[in-house]
Amino acid sequence: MCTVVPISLTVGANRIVPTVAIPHPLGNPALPLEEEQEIRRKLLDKALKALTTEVSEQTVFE
Amino acid sequence: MAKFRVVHYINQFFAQVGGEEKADHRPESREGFVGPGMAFNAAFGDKAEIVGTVICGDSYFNENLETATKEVLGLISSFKPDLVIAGPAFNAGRYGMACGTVAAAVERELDIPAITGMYKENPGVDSFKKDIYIIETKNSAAGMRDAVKVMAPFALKLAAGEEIGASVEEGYIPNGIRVNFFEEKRGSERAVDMLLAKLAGKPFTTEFPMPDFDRVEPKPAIVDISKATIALVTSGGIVPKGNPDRIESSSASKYGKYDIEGVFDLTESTYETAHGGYDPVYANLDADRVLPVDILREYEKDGKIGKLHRYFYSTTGNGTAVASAKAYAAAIGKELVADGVDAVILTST
Amino acid sequence: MNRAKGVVLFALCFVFGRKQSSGKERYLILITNNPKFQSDPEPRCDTEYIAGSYRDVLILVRDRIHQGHRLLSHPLSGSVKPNETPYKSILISKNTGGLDMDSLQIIEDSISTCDKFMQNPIKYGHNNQDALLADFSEVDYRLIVAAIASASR
Amino acid sequence: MKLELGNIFIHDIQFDDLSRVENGVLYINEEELREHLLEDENISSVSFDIAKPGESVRIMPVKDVIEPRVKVEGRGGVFPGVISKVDTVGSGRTNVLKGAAVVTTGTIVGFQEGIIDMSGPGADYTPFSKLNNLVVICEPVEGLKQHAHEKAVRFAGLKAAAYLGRLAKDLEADEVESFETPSLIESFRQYPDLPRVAYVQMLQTQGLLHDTYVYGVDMKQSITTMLYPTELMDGAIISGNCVSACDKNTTYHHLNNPVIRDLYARHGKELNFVGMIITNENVYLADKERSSDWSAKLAEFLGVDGVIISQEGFGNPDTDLIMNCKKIEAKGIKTVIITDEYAGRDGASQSLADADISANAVVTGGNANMVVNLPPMEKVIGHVKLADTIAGGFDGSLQPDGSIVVELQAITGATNELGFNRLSAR
Repeated sequence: MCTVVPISLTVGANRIVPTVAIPHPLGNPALPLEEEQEIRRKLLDKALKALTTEVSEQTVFE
Repeated sequence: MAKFRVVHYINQFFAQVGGEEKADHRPESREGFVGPGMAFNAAFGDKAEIVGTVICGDSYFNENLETATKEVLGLISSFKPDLVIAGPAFNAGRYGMACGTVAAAVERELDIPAITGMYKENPGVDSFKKDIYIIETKNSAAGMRDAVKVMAPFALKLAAGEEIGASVEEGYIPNGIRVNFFEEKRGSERAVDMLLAKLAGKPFTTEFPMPDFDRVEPKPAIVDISKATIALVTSGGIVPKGNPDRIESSSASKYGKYDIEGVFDLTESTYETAHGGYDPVYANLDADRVLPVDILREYEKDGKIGKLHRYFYSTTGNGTAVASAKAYAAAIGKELVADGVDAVILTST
Repeated sequence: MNRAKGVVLFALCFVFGRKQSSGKERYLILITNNPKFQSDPEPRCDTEYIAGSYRDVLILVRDRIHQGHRLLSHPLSGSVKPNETPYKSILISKNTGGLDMDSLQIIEDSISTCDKFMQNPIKYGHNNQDALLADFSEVDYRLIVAAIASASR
Repeated sequence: MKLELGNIFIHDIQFDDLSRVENGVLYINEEELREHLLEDENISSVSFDIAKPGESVRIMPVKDVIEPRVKVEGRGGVFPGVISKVDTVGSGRTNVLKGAAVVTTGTIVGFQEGIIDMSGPGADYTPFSKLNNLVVICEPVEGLKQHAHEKAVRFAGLKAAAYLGRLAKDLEADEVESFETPSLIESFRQYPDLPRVAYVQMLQTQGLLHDTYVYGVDMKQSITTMLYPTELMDGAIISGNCVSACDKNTTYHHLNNPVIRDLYARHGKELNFVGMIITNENVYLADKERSSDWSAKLAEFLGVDGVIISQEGFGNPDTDLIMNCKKIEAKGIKTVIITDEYAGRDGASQSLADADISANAVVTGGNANMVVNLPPMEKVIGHVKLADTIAGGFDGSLQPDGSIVVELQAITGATNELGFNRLSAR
């Protein structure tokens, strides 16, 4: 899970989930905690989906 | 000037002990040269002499890495050498690893110059090219004569403490250290030559290789995520407050492993980031923004995932050498597999 | 990604094509530690002066890029090396958007380059200091003024 | 466009009552030249010195090096738009005082840089140690601002070179070389089967002390454009660049651009050298994007199979270089780039400030951070005290015995990115 997808592609990660921002990839300090956690849940759901999806090459789970 | 005392390290095959069936041959030493040592000795002329040869089977060495290295080093140092030559190993992978390990250990622990020779695709090259000089050889023992021609004078130069030139002049495999030298042609003419080769689809060698990264085969999908043990790993530098392992803010020389048994939320008073590559304010206030322990605990409780692994691993990704990152990944991966972890979520900043 | 970049560029040209009547570029922020900008009577854009090092300027710019600002001038402006001059001025966009990869790449590479040079002896702060510092300040100032001129075209 | 260069070989320079060239010796009337240069009201005094190959002489800080040339036949005059009026140059005949050069020196800013050693280990790294140099030392009028000072010294050098060049106007050349670039369509008719190649030259254009002029135009104000290669041989491009001595292009480099020479040498045999593109290296990032877009577009328009791209300077031009390379490769045109490296004193650091996998054919002029020890010289022309403050020098660079410990980057032309030298690194 990373913000800078091109770097993850360059270094060879196979399942990539794009995140929010470099200093807070899984959160957003501008939002109240509940909304931030909702963002985190959505991103982690994507990560779990990525882990349960067969891939044959580098894949970005938008 | 007295002749340099040289010890030669070779495997069971080149010592004519035997082939694969003798690969478990234990370390032994003999006086003087054995097998290919004869050619080296001749090439040294009156400048150096092989005083002893240390022989070890490739399987024995690689399967008993630590003890074999120790044994071989002991045998080598008993000859009180000024210089050690290992191999050349050509394209033999295990022999290459052994030669690289021996030469690197001799330099590191005995403080004696040591070199080896390998074919450029030998796996030993990537492992050791930064530690020792590896002379590039052909891919089979048929290249022995050519290898000796380059290795012997280079080894003498190293033993004499002379300045070592650029890889292309000396014949060693590029080790990432840039060394200036004068080419035969000026740069513009080299550029024209290179362009003509590139246009004709002929091989050419760039004078400065761009950084290059590995590719790995994707692993199969997790069949049932609700039964899976998931571990968190981050290059975002999340550490317990106070950074107990003193992980560096950039160019990290280590990674940390932290127990999160009973931890349900990373708070301002318990966790922080050691990372110097981004504004730490947000991660220091709530490290879940980088390492989502809070939500994964929730998922664990709800049965959405099997289990959150008891430990998380952390390092700082900025400025950290690719070689270091690779080494950390290998070590972490090994532990995770041993601990029965099914999947990893790696968060990076 | 390339297409997106093209769009951004197009937008940029469009934005900068409309110069403000006050002569001040509303769309730029100058981040600088160059004292010459402190006394600049007519700054051509919003200026954030920091009393820090060359590297501090790069780090502040990096943090802004992480927040979605875009880099508008190259951080390694000039051939004067990071261990030679203490001054640095950099232009970024005032508005923020998604993380700009090109900006990110350039600022990160610039920080590494700065760190690389800082391993060598520092070359200012000795020997004829005042005149030297004034010259370094002048060169940095001129280069960024040239960049602001480019932005105003 | 066809240009002949008539080379008149110079093996010595002497001061004399009458400025002239005789039997390979360049005689200079100091007073006459001084008066000529003092016509500029921004210059308060001018002095000259001579430095010959093999002498125990160090020149520093060097601003520019210029080869004396004169137009003998054809349109325009040397350094068009600057010394001569604006007219398209690059055709007819130009005479060259081969083996001689004007070297300007002066402390425009405190960190002025550039060393030329005429003998010893430093001489191996600079091509100008092999020339008979007339060193022009200009002092500005009091209070002259840096940019005006730079301009005054730049013009003084060009005027001195033009003055010396004029001495060769009626001389018979010792050797004549010929260079020709026909129209695109004609070159295609001539060599339909040869790979078509262009040259993309990047010019340093960042601002004060970092500028390059094309026909007198400040190149940072221009978009990427095209020239006939022979135009450079008449001084269409001149240097206003005082920083990064090792990898800036002096006017001498532009006049004798080695990429142009070596492409002409293979023209009609192994390749078809169709022409050249010049582009800039601005500080403003949108300028970089635009200029590299145009390089790629013009290369595509020329229908070439391959290009050589040369860089100038340190740091942010790495970004222009990689942009040019990437965008041109993306058009299906093969590239070779020429650069230099800052790999740290130990050679272990990342060499370039930018990198891309498409830059798979790189020629390097060497690691500019390499430390060299320049032994003391019997004579120093210029300001030796500057050793501590020039780029590549450091506090304590200047040793008590007069030797200087510096990085290669302090030596004029040492890691030139036109590929002028044999120096490289691996």
